[in-house]
Amino acid sequence: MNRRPVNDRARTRTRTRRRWRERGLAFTLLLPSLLVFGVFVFYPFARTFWLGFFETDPFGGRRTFVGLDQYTDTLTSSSFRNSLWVTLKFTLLTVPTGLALGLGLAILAHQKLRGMGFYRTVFSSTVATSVAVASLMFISLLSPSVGLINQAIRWFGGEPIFFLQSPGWALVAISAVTVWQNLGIIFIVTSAGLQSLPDDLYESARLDGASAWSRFVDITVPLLSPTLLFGFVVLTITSFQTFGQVDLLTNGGPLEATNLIVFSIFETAFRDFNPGSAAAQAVVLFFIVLVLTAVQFKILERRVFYGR
Amino acid sequence: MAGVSFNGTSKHFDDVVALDQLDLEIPDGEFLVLVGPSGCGKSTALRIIAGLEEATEGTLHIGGVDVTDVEPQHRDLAMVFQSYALYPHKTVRQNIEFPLKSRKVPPADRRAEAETAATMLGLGELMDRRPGQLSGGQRQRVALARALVRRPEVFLMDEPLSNLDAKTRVQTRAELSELHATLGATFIYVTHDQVEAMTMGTRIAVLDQGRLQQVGAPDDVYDRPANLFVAGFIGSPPMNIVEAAVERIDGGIRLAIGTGAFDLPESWGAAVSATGIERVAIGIRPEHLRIGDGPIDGVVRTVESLGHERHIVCELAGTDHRPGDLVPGDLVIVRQSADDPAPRMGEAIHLGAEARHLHLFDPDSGERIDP
Amino acid sequence: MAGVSFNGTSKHFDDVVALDQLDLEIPDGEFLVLVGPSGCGKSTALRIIAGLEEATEGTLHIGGVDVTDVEPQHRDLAMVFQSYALYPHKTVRQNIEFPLKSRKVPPADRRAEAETAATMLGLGELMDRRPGQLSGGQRQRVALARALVRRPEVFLMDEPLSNLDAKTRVQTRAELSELHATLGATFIYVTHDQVEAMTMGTRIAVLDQGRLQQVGAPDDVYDRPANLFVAGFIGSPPMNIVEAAVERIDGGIRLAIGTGAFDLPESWGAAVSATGIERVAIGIRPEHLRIGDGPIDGVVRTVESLGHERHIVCELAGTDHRPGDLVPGDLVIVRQSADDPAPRMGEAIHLGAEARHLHLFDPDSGERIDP
Amino acid sequence: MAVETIPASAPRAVPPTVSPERRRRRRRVRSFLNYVALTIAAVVVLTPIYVTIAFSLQTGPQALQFPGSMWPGELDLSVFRRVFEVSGIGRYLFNSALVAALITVGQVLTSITAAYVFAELEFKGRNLLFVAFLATLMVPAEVTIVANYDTIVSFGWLDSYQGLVVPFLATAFGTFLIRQAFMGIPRDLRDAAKLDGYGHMGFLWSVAVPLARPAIAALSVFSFLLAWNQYLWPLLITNDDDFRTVQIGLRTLASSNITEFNLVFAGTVVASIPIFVLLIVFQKQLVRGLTSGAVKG
Amino acid sequence: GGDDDADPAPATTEADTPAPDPDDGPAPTDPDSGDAPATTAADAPDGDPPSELAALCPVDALDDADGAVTIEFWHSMTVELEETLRSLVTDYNASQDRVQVNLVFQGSYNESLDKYLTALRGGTRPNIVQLEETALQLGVDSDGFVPLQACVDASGYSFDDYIQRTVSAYTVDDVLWPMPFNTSNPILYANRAALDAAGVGPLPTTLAEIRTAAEAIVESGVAPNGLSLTSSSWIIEQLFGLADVEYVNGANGRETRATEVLFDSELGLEVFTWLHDMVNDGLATYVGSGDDAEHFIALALGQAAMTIDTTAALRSVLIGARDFPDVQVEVGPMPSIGSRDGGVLVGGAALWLDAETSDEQRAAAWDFMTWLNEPEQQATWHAGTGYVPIRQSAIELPAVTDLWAEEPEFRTAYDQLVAGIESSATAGPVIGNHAQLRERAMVPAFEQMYLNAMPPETALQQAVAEANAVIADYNRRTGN
Ligand SMILES: Nc1ncnc2c1ncn2[C@@H]1O[C@H](COP(=O)(O)OP(=O)(O)OP(=O)(O)O)[C@@H](O)[C@H]1O
Ligand SMILES: Nc1ncnc2c1ncn2[C@@H]1O[C@H](COP(=O)(O)OP(=O)(O)OP(=O)(O)O)[C@@H](O)[C@H]1O
Ligand SMILES: [Mg+2]
Ligand SMILES: [Mg+2]
Repeated sequence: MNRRPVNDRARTRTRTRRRWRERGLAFTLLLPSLLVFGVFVFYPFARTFWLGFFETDPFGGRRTFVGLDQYTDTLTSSSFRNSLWVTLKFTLLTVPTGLALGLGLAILAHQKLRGMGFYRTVFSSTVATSVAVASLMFISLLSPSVGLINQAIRWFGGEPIFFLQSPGWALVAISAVTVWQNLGIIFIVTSAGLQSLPDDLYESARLDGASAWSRFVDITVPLLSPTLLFGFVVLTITSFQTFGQVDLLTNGGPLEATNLIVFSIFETAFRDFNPGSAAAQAVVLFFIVLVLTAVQFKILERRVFYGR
Repeated sequence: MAGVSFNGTSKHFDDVVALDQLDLEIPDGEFLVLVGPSGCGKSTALRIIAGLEEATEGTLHIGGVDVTDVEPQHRDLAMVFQSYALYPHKTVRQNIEFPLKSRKVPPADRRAEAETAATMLGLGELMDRRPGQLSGGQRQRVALARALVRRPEVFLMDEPLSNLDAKTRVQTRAELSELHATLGATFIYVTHDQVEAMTMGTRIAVLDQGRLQQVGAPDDVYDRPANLFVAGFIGSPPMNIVEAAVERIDGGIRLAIGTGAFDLPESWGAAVSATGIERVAIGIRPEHLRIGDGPIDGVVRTVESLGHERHIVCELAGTDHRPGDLVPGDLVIVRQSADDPAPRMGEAIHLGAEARHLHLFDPDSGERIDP
Repeated sequence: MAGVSFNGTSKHFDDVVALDQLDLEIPDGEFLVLVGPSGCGKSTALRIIAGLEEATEGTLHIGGVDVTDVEPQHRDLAMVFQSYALYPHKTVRQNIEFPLKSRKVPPADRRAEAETAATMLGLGELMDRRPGQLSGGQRQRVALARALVRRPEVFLMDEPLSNLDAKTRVQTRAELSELHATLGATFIYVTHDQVEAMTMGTRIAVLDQGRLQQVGAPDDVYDRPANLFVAGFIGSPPMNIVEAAVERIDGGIRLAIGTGAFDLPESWGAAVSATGIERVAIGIRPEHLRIGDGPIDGVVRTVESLGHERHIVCELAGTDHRPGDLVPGDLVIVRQSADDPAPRMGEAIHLGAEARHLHLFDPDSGERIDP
Repeated sequence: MAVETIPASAPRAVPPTVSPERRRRRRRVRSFLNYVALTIAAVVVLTPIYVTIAFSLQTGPQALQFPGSMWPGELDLSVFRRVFEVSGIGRYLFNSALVAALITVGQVLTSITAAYVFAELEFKGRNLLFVAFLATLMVPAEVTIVANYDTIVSFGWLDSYQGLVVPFLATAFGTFLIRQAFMGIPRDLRDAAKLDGYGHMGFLWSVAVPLARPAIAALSVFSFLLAWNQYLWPLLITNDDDFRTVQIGLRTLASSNITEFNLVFAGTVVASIPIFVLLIVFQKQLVRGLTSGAVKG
Repeated sequence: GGDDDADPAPATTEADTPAPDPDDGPAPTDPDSGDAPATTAADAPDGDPPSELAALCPVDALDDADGAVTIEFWHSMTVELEETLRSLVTDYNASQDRVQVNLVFQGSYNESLDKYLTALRGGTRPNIVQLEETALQLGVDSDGFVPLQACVDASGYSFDDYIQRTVSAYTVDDVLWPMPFNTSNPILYANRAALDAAGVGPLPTTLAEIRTAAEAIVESGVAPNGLSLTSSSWIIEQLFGLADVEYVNGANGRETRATEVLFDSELGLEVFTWLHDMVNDGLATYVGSGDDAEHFIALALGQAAMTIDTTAALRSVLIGARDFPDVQVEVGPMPSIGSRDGGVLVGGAALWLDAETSDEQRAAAWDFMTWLNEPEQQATWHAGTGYVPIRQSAIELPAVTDLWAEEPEFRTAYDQLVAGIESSATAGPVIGNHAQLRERAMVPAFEQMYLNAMPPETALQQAVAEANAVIADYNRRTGN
């Protein structure tokens, strides 16, 4: 049919041409993504570094080169260190809790019982809530006046608890909103992970006499560890990016108790109009996330089992 | 002490009847092979013994005790899964020790037991590898070792060799037989492999669509299949089955096949007459068909030489065309020794068989008719 | 017109030499079977013909034309994959029409072509199903139909039957042979199944580690394996290989095995002497070993009855223990007809074979020694 | 092997047979306990949603009269109508839907093409590019937000759909997800398509994409959810009511109606209904897309 | 008309007497735009005569416009305030066909300001933006606005009928920057029913009296707290105004740029101590920022009996209270520390005219603003919200007289505004980043006292230090 004889000597040429054609295709297909990433990730990332070297007036007009001053100021300022510390606490409050609760729900729903579809839908329902929605929903529980919890407390004759106005509670409250909002997606992801675990291992373990707890510890956790690691890393990264809850519920207060790092960056850039300082904070944040993720991988990777 | 018996045991999955009123007694120490086509309920039967599936009806006894409601962890048996079900994140040693761990055996003893079992199966150097780093045959042995270390009285194996290549398979087959001889435990072994079925068990149980078709020593099942299903299922190439009209002649009956016919001695006459049927299904194993003189006419379609033997596929003269087939007419396969002279393709031949090698079946019920 | 020839073709994957200087001429219209153990390069060879893999060295000609650098879509051939590679989201009809679509055949013609191919393979009623709803055998036919509809001059098939159950396999084997006869195209067929290798091809090519070991008619390869590898690979159960010391006696040579020995006629003497070796590997096919009188002593370990025949595994007296095995000593397998009297397990026996059935090999190079 | 070291294990050591009734009762108790646990968990998860809905249906002091406030007042749905009148939430919903849909379509397309490159095409520098893609996951959007704001300003894209959509048209996560799906397609299919006469594009659209449907569906749902839920970016780049998305609309609603809780809660309910519907419809695809190996590295 | 492109940078206009500012750093390096002026308005030489200003606001441009001129108006009014404003705007749009005003809600004053400043960096800007009184210096420094003095000069507009203090509060160096509009000051809100039950007679007028009343309330068990308290530092600034004491230096920032706060004093400590003790003695409950109206809800729910907040909330509070039969709203003047030598500050917000507007839009905006401040509109505005009517003649209108007769609560704020003297202290502090000073320095100090019982001395020192740092940072960054 379409047989095309090829001269022996033309072989290398043919191959080179083919390779170039592939490369051209690859480039064309990647172009849209590369453009978007280039313009909205790589370029601004570099520019953020650069901005960190300048101090500006609140109106974006005047710029002064200050070298590393803003970086050192950022690193040494007590407010920034507080943000870091708050963010760290927030991460500790949300990530393990979220994972444990999500996994718990997934295990609870991983049974062959009638009506399980309903429970699965319920447990995954919080993915349908956005940060704004979740935050406002929690107002219905936490507000000192309308909040159902405080209504109940008052009804029983107690003093209302100012969840969002007291430094002791505010971060916990923000964390509760976050855990609740994340629950759905963690549930979905861990459920998917559970479903992909082979049944025969559990059956074999039962024959081997393993208790339910031993089956969980010896089989579920190790086999689910890639999913859990994935969840751990992703949740950690997102916890370092939390903004909406704070913006809507506490505005970083009281006493900076909920001044998460991203909120601090945002405030610095768009409320104090100090983009240089914000950029410096952002760069520091980036390196922290980078190091943290690397460390998590290093530490956890050893405990993760990646299949055959 | 640890015989297993099914008593009217059934298992339904919604509409599907996976096991249908199974009655089967497996004495202590027997090596029973369960065979049958895919989906016939072999795995289900095994899983009911293990307690992984609950019977819908009937009971199950192990060692004379009704264990229908006993949890799997409390039945004293070990199972080797088709997939081996090795814990992929544990080393070979941890895999083998796992059943002992849940029984709270002290670590030192556990280790010793695992070593012994591993040595016995030649796993000595592999103890610290993960299953992912083992070949199929090695995995199979780890699964065996894990079962062994428990010293259960009943071993269940669900197609444990199906993932192995031909050579490892031959070897492992032999090892399993040795093991059975050594341990004296009851083995219940599921397979759909002909050779395994014939060579490994003290008895074979043949299942089809959840029903027990026949149970007996391998040779008995091969030589006297209880019905058409067993006849067609056991043996490779399978038994040739040809339908024939029954004509009564004096001193016996005559079975007409295509343009030819077999005359059968008197003894059969009574048996066939008793059933009162007009047509009969004749079964003849390929090795019992002779080319040369004989009452049946045919044409050689293909000659397949396997080196030590030859399979000759013949089309019978005067039989029906089956739509969809590339080849018209009823086909029969003749097994020939490589030493015999080979016919040519397209050659017209005559086929015969000794009467004692014929199997007769009722074509409707499928039941065997014995003289 | 569409013969295929490899000319010093090699394929390297980094360090792995998948194909090593292959020279092989496949004439137009031949049914060549490629066999060899897993990883020997069978698929690689096929994929090089298809153009899916680029040869590292050497060239490939199809129909006398060098196609080494022609893209797969421009070579006129069709391939049936081991996995069938049916598009799971397309119906049977769409699968069959798919290759025509890319060739811009008008829809009406496409449909007609697909119908023809489907009818030929008995797929008429299945045209609107998806592959997931088909049995293995039916899928195989769809894959064939998809290949057929292109009417190529070369068909490549990579273990197409390996996923089928025993019965469907026997049937499809016959259909493929018919197809080859009908179309007259060149078929190149990869398998690692003994029976397929022996029965389907006009010639067999045996590969090992990327090297061609032997090519020839199936019976030739079976009867005169060119080296130890081919001897051990072709035949099931495999040829028994036993090492023996060479002693020169007058009028021939004597080969000592364990406590016994074979005396060989003069004709062998010269051949063995010419190689100057002290030890020789003797190959004897299981069907050529006789139990009864003979020079070799052994003990029966297991007797496996397959119904029509029996395999008797014997341990040779005076041979070595191999660590890791459950059973000590050199083992040989004897193939017996079911009609012969069966020995008991543990019985001491004598084994013998006719000299014309012995194969001798140089144990170091593995090469055959012919008288 | 020392048999003696193995503790009692034979079936005879097992609790003697339980009667079928006892066993059935035990099983019923166990599944009852399971349902109790499931139901408690469900109640806890649903509480914020429930209370929000209940409050949206109550007015003024009614919402403060515990325990009556736990139950919705009269089923007076007029508050939902008011939400639409007061806050232009209809427009916000439309904007969110449009923006999320555009982002979803864009992300799916760019992910498919990029994933194909990383799964099927070989060229020098591919791994480097892939690492660069993955690196974008490591850069929190907030880090670049100042610079991105300036970029959007210089493009004149404030208060525009482009500004809301374009920066999110590529996603490393999606590329990764779809790449996994593509890599799961048997090589044989790729080869078969080649022999059947198809080049890369033919294979991509007529074989790879249909086969990667579960992953694509999962990505679509994810993209849509994330886009719908975006907060910081739209907050920053929209000042004009015509381009506000529903999340920002909610924020505005909440801050401009500080005392009308029922209105705010009704807005919250309205804003989440579309996504709830989407979730219920696509839940299976989401899980299926994820089980097809996307999550496990 | 003609030129659609109005001069965006009224660099000629300027606000401050040139503060002798020695630390004007080295020549700034500008990475991106070399053309930005190295000096800001505040540094420019003084003294452009008003006549030149008038050119910036061609008030007759509307006559040449073809069709209606549309202007966008960013506001921060919520609930009843927004409703009233909306209906006013609707009336205005209906009353004539030359100008069409579009109202856009942009969140709180701070958010609105943030958005506006963000938009200065590029982006769509409104024509009119409603900014809190604290934004005065920032508005001047930003180069973003046309001083309304220009329109006044161009049209010869007279402020005679205005309450003078509302105008002078927004005037810096004789230049009026934004148009005064919604003017407020804080008043004391109380639940008369609770006070009666606790045996408290007339409303307290000093901090000390509040404390006494609170003690009576708590002791009698009428409510768990006497006062509900927010973190608003506006109220603290008002206390200084009432006492006629300046809050920052430079004559409250009105003569020279402020460089430090002045509340590091006996008076400051007295205020801090009072606040600290009220909360820590269990007499007041701290409810947070107050943005969520929790301080009022605390009154409604009987958690407290008094609170202090803007008169602008009056209408909403009266409406909301109808739902609570146990609550009888009574209001009184803003309590003082002791003396009432000064007066309450002019609070609320004013309307700024964006500089990136066309001539027609400037004229339209001016037309709208003057309409909005006409006595009739001010009366409506007052009655609908509680804001003080800033036109003297407005209080003669029946709309106001009837209202005052029926709901005398509404005159409280007016009375205390007009009672105040005119001084730099009562004109209110002018601080560059006033909002930030409140957020960064004051709120944390209050919260430290309320939530962590920090001693008032320490809290005060912390507030002072932080406030001075905030001011210094602003001055450095703006080159002052
Ligand atoms: N969990 C289940 N739910 C529904 N049907 C089932 C289930 N398990 C098995 N079946 C059905 O029960 C029948 C018997 O299944 P079983 O697994 O016992 O077959 P098998 O003989 O082991 O087959 P194979 O050789 O393919 O493993 C089949 O029809 C199967 O589809
Ligand atoms: N893409 C590849 N990259 C690296 N090595 C490869 C690749 N494909 C094949 N090989 C190696 O080349 C050798 C030959 O492989 P090939 O697939 O041809 O074997 P085969 O004979 O078809 O085996 P099987 O019977 O298992 O299919 C093997 O060692 C294999 O591991
Ligand atoms: Mg099975
Ligand atoms: Mg292969």
